[in-house]
Amino acid sequence: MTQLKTLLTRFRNALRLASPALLVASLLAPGLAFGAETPVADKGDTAWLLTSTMLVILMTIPGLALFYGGMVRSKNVLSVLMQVFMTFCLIALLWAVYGYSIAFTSGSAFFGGFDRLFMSGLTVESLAATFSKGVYVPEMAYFVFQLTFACITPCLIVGAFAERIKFSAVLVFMVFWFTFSYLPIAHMVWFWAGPDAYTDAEAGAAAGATAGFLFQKGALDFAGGAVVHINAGIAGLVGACFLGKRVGIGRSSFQPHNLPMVMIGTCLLWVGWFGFNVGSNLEANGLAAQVFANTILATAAAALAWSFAEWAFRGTPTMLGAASGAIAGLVAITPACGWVGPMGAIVIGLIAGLVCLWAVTKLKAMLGYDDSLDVFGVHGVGGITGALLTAVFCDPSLGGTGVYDYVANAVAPYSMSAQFIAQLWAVGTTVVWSGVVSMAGFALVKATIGLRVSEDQEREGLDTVSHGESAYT
Amino acid sequence: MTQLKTLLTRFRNALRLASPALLVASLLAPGLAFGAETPVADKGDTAWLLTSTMLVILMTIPGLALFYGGMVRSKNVLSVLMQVFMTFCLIALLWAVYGYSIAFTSGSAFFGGFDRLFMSGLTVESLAATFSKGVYVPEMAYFVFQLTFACITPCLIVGAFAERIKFSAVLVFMVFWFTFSYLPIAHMVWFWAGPDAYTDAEAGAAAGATAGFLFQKGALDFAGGAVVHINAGIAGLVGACFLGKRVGIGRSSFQPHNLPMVMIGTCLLWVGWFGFNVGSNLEANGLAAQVFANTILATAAAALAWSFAEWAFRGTPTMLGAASGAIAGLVAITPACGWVGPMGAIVIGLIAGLVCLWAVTKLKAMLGYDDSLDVFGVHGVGGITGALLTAVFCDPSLGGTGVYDYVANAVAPYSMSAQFIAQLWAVGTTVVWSGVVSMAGFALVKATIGLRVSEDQEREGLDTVSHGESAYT
Amino acid sequence: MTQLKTLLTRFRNALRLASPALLVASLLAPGLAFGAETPVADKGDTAWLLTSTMLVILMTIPGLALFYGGMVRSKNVLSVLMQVFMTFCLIALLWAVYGYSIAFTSGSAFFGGFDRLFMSGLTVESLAATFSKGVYVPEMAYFVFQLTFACITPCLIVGAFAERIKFSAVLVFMVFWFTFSYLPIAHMVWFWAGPDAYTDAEAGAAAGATAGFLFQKGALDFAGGAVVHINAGIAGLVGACFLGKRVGIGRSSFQPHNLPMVMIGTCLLWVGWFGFNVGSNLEANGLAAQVFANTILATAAAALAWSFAEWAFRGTPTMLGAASGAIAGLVAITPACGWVGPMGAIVIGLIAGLVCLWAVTKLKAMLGYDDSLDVFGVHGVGGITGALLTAVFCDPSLGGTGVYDYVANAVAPYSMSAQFIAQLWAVGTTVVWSGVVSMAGFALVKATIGLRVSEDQEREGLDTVSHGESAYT
Amino acid sequence: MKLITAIIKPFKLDDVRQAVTEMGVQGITVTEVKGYGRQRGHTELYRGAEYVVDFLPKTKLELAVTDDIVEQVVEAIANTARTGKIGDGKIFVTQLDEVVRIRTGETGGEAV
Amino acid sequence: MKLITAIIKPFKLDDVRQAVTEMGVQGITVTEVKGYGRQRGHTELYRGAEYVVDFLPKTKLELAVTDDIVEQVVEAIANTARTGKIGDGKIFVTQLDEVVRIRTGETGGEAV
Amino acid sequence: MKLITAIIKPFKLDDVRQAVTEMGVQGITVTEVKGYGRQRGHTELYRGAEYVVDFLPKTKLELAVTDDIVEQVVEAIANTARTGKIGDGKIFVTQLDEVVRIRTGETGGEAV
Ligand SMILES: Nc1ncnc2c1ncn2[C@@H]1O[C@H](COP(=O)(O)OP(=O)(O)O)[C@@H](O)[C@H]1O
Ligand SMILES: Nc1ncnc2c1ncn2[C@@H]1O[C@H](COP(=O)(O)OP(=O)(O)O)[C@@H](O)[C@H]1O
Ligand SMILES: Nc1ncnc2c1ncn2[C@@H]1O[C@H](COP(=O)(O)OP(=O)(O)O)[C@@H](O)[C@H]1O
Repeated sequence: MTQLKTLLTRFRNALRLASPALLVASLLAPGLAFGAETPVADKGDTAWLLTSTMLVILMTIPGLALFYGGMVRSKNVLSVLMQVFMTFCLIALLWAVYGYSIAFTSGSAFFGGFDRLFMSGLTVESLAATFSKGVYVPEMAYFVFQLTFACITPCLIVGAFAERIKFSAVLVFMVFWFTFSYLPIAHMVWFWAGPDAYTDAEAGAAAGATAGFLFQKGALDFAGGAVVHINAGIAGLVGACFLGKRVGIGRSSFQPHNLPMVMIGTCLLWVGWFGFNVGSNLEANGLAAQVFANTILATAAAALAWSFAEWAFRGTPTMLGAASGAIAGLVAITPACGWVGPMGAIVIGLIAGLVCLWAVTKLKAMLGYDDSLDVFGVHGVGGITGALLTAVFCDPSLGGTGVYDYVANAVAPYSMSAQFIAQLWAVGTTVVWSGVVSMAGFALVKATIGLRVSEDQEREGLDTVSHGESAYT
Repeated sequence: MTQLKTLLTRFRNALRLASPALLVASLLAPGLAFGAETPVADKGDTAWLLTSTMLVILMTIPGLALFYGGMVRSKNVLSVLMQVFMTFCLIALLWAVYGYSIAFTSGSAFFGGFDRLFMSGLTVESLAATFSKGVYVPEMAYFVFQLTFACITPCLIVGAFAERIKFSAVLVFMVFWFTFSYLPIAHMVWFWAGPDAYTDAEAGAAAGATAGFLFQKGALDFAGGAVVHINAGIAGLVGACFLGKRVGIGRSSFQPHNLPMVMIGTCLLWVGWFGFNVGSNLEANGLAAQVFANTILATAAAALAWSFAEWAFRGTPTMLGAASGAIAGLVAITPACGWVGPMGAIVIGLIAGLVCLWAVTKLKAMLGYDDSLDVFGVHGVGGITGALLTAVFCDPSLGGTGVYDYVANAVAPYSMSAQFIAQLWAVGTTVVWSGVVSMAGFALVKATIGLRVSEDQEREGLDTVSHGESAYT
Repeated sequence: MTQLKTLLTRFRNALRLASPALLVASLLAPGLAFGAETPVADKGDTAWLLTSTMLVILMTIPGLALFYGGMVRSKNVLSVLMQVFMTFCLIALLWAVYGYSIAFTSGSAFFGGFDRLFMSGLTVESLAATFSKGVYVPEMAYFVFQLTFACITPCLIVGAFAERIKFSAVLVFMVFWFTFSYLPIAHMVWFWAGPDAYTDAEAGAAAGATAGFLFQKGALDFAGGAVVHINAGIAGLVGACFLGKRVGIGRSSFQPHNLPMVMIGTCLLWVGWFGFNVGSNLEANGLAAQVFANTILATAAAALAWSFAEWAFRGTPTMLGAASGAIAGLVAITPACGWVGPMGAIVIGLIAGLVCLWAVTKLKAMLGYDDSLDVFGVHGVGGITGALLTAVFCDPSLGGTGVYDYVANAVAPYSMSAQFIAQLWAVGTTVVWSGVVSMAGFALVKATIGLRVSEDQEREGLDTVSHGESAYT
Repeated sequence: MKLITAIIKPFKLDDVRQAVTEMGVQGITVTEVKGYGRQRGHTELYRGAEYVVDFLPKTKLELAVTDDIVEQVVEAIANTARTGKIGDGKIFVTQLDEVVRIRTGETGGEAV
Repeated sequence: MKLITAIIKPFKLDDVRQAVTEMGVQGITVTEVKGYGRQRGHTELYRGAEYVVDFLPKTKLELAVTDDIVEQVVEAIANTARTGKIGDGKIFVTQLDEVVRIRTGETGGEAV
Repeated sequence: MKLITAIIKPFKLDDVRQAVTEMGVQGITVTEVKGYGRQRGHTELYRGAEYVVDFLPKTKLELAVTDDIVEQVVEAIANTARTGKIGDGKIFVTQLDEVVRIRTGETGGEAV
């Protein structure tokens, strides 16, 4: 136990633990006394970061929107598209107004500060740190890249309460949840002072103390297993419970109205996920390429695992199963993608495919909630699976990268058990935090404007009722 | 007035006023006497420029095609897809044959020359100037990037006369309009000698005199508000008037046949627009990232503005409204995206969303034209809105970048009124020029091969009549 | 004839002949004695290579899947989507396990070795050679880029036996064909020691002797005309013959069930092809931009050629024709794109559009096979056309680049006839090799698990029968 | 035997199906149709264009029943499908000369 | 009361609707169908394959009318839908035993 | 004249069309429908949710024929559409009061 504490302290102090972080150019100045040159962003890195940002948008609109939209009945497809589209737009503005500041400026271990409210001080010259000493990207690029993460996460939740929620309820809940769950979790997991702060043990300790809570715990979350997927998955579960089951469930058919649309959505999610995962590396280098490879291989493995299991147990491998498996693999590799080797990625994919299949068939049936499009079963369960397996396959002896010690400027000795505990901290904190915030949010909306449309409206379909349109004529 | 003239003269001479421009490697040689090294294209810039080119293609085919295709009735969807697809192909070839040469080589202030006919002299070694001194990109990359702008602009017009025009009429008109409206306007707005020509006041004056007419007027058009959107919007308006109303308008239903298709198209337009706007920066740097941020924020703001206004006035926010709002925002931020700050971008988006909503509901009803898919209401009106607001939010005191003086190598003092007048020049010139060319073009086609299919054919649908196919079986 | 032999020997020894190749970092060490610095990958190149990889995935899933899926009847659309999706996933894993090693490590002239089995030795630091001396990219990036080529090629074959094959038969055949046809052909055409090995004539001769069989023959295949398209086209032809005609052919309607879906697929194929062709250049430079231009121009020319020919002979230009023409152009420019000038590309496109139209109408009718989606007519015939025309338009006197002599460090004198013969070698070898392997593969599957579903199942549709789902409800 | 054809609001399908099943109706055929009755098309303002939406989506049910239960079934459908608002729909009853059950070849009342 | 079923070319729908509305027809039900009559399927050459297109898209109208206007309505439909080319369509008239208007419960002629 | 309405499994359409054409039937109208008969909906497990699939896709054929061939045609349809499994479908025969051929204006037996 003492040993563990020591380990965690070490993690807390010095290691290359989490995804991106920000270093404001002005803060940078003193650090530059140590180096001789003013850092300048590499245009190749910037090009890749902008490309990645574009990809995460593609992944959300239209990717996620189509993935979800194809799975609902045709009378509700527009409502899902609108919920995703409008949530994206709304959160984008909030990100510029206060989101970025709260997530990525220094404050407490749980919330950031207000230095960047309305993007003040964020200029075309500001730089943000990467994971390599002396390597910076334009802070504005980091801002837009992270904006897309902030936007897609609430959109993921939409799947849980699809086909029965009021449109206004969606918007109000999203603002609440984004502010009180997404922003703090992002800060806890990803905020740190950047590698150049770790000049020696003391400076490293000082820098470490300014990082987010879970970063200090040593949790590894390369591209958002906890911040994005567990976070959204739990909110989905809470939402499904608060909303209650859809009318007719178990009696009528709820088959996806357009499976090719689901397939397009899946593919765009996969393609866009290269921006999500590989962009999180912030640099266009060999490790970026490995993250890319991992994102292909884990996904392919998970899709195959789900399909073959379905073939074995159900008789036929379905397109929806293959698509679901792919998403499960993508979710599970997200926290791990920069820490594990390609063979580790394949194993993570295989496991995630089977675990999520179990979650959406057995677990869901056992618990009896109606999570319309399996947000919890895929993002929640897949995210937890990935977060925990990260600790396993990060191990250099299993082909992982290990964890880098920025004080020693070398890979640190690896303890799987210590890392596993750090991962449990991340999972547990996210589950509890998002759970509590989500309950508060749904309760609030229910008590004020109401959550659900009337039964007749639900039968008629949300497209007509909430948006006055029909998808197809 | 004298002061104004002085200001405009200064603009004319030296400033970083407009979007990209070309410097042929051979012309470059003398300039190189000043510097010591042969310039070499940065691979990061090239990577981003190629990515951007790909994105503008994605934005056109399938993006724009789907956006338009989903809005027509199912019997006409293929005709719209074909008109966009074939126009794209046709203009691509013409761009290589004479378009690029006329737009981007030096000639008069209104038309370029014939140096690059059939791409002669354009090799893998030729370089084109950017907006930074000493920074070049491969001219071939600039060629393909600009090709995509030349291709998408005529395609935009297709929406105005959809559902009733002859296929052959589309093709003939496009060739005419591309040659006599797109190419000269592009030359007038974007052609200049590049920043390295502005070595001192005298050289700057000499270089300025070789630039295009509107460039000399000091008009700012970062990514094509005038060249692309106003230009196409006016052609659309003229086309709608020449063609006349669709049979059954006001009596039968003209609801979009497939709104998810419209939504996919909108999203691909948005995603592709990052290539359009950010690529226009020609470099992958901090300003590129700011253009990216502006393109997200203005669009999100416009989509929200349109939707909420619709919610207030119509009772429900529609998917088509959100999509239309997004496009309105994209159009309006296009001329402004490299000159304004993110908060300015949000305001531009909010205004554009409301103004375009007004244009497609009130203005269109007042004027009584049948612009099938609101090319004028969105691209024309949105483009004018954006062009004028550029003058407002370019102001450094409102968060804009101001205008760079390449002779002084510093941002010049900013006069909003002078800039506003420069923008009016751009708007006015484009409106008149495109209007006249479009009238000539439609009149010519009408007099020769005819513009419109017969009434019976129109009822049967253009897919069967013009293409011998049905979209869905 | 002697002269020819000499020429071929020269080709064999020293020239920049084919697409990418690999140089393991460890092998690199000795070479580095010559240079002073350790080579480092340019981040702009890496950014473009990762972008290209993403694009080739987009091109396959959903691009190719939609292109094919839209062309079948609605009862079979999911089966096609699944066949493409699962083949992609399966081959991705096999590529990591043994594919990459067999294709891109040194072994015989026909097969590579086992050094990279399970990606052993492939780290984030390993580098791969490009076509420029001293320029390297991360080997991991090269691995994922080539993975996408390995994945899309078998997927192309799916179109030939669509609407009647058993799902299990697809998977088994794909594994067989990938192993015994794709991998060796890729090795034969693309494997070489990299340009840095060609330090002098002797070293060049030694290096040349380690290259693949067709590389040694001097065949030019920039992005996979032989490796991908002829290879898959022949497999498709053999498959169509083995499977036999679909039930009802000639009696019932086999019209595409969703032409907008075909159009989306076509556009995504085109967009993704920029990754395919331009990425094959491995560097983000002026030549990359020229490859980009060629890929636009040839495709546009081919789409126009097909459409206008159809307009002339059939009465109306169809969307399916324009789409088919575009694909034909893309296929034909693939082997040529890095060797020909833009005007050559246009001519190649025009020819390919007409030749493929002839192939899918006249040739197919003459031979009487039922290649459901014209894999042979477009990929086989288009690939052969492109491979042969490469020899013509590579000629510097026709605007081509000629062939680079890495020993002399200059473009070598060009012999069109010699190059034509080298191209014939590539075409002939691929046709025979793929033909034989495909026959063996289909015969094997037929004899074991069977190739075709029952007639009743075929009538009912593969979606229900093989996957237990309906595409639309 | 009679053929009952009911044109109802689409979202009432589930309820009606359940109601008639309880009366012993053995089969239903459902078609998606569009129509208008006294519920006329309304004018809709949509992105600037005013559109007359003449035809609204409806669901057509066809039920072949034996003579004895015709009246009850018609009543059950009418009661279940009624919302009291315009556009509730219509029920038509026509004479069936013959019914054949394909699988068994049975005809008449047996086959319904 | 009679049920008039007309199978027409889709693009004639608007005209026919207008014509019958003028005669006092209160409601129409429209179904998208495919069919062939003496206008047989034609052979089409499409991307290399020759396809027999048997069934062409048609629109089916169903109108319940009172006996007194049946003939006029049938004539109006026939006249409006006629183009003189093959494939113009057919009109069928059948007896309606009963009509119920769901909203009000009215039956018979009132309900049509 | 009679109107034969047959509800069959979709993949039997080609065979049935061929069979009735051979008997001299001059026209067919086809509608995509959903339905159930004694072949009831089955429960399906799909990505975790158990769904009741009530209505299965069927194809509805309508054929107007002269009285003399009604029986043969009904028999031909039944024989061709039969697979012996549940869900094979039903055939309904109703009286046709009048038939009009729109192009020519012919009526009655001529018009069928
Ligand atoms: N006379 C009619 N003939 C055929 N269909 C009818 C007729 N009247 C109504 N319908 C069908 O019933 C649907 C609902 O009719 P509804 O508007 O409720 O009729 P009403 O108000 O006349 O009772 C219509 O959309 C139409 O499909
Ligand atoms: N005997 C029939 N039974 C059912 N439907 C028919 C019949 N004859 C024609 N139809 C329907 O009418 C449509 C148009 O028929 P058409 O080709 O004009 O018939 P004809 O040439 O025999 O008058 C057909 O597509 C079909 O849907
Ligand atoms: N009584 C009925 N009324 C209307 N349609 C029916 C009836 N019975 C069957 N059908 C239609 O016929 C189709 C096939 O019926 P099937 O399951 O074969 O009936 P059964 O088993 O009762 O013979 C059903 O899907 C339905 O569309």
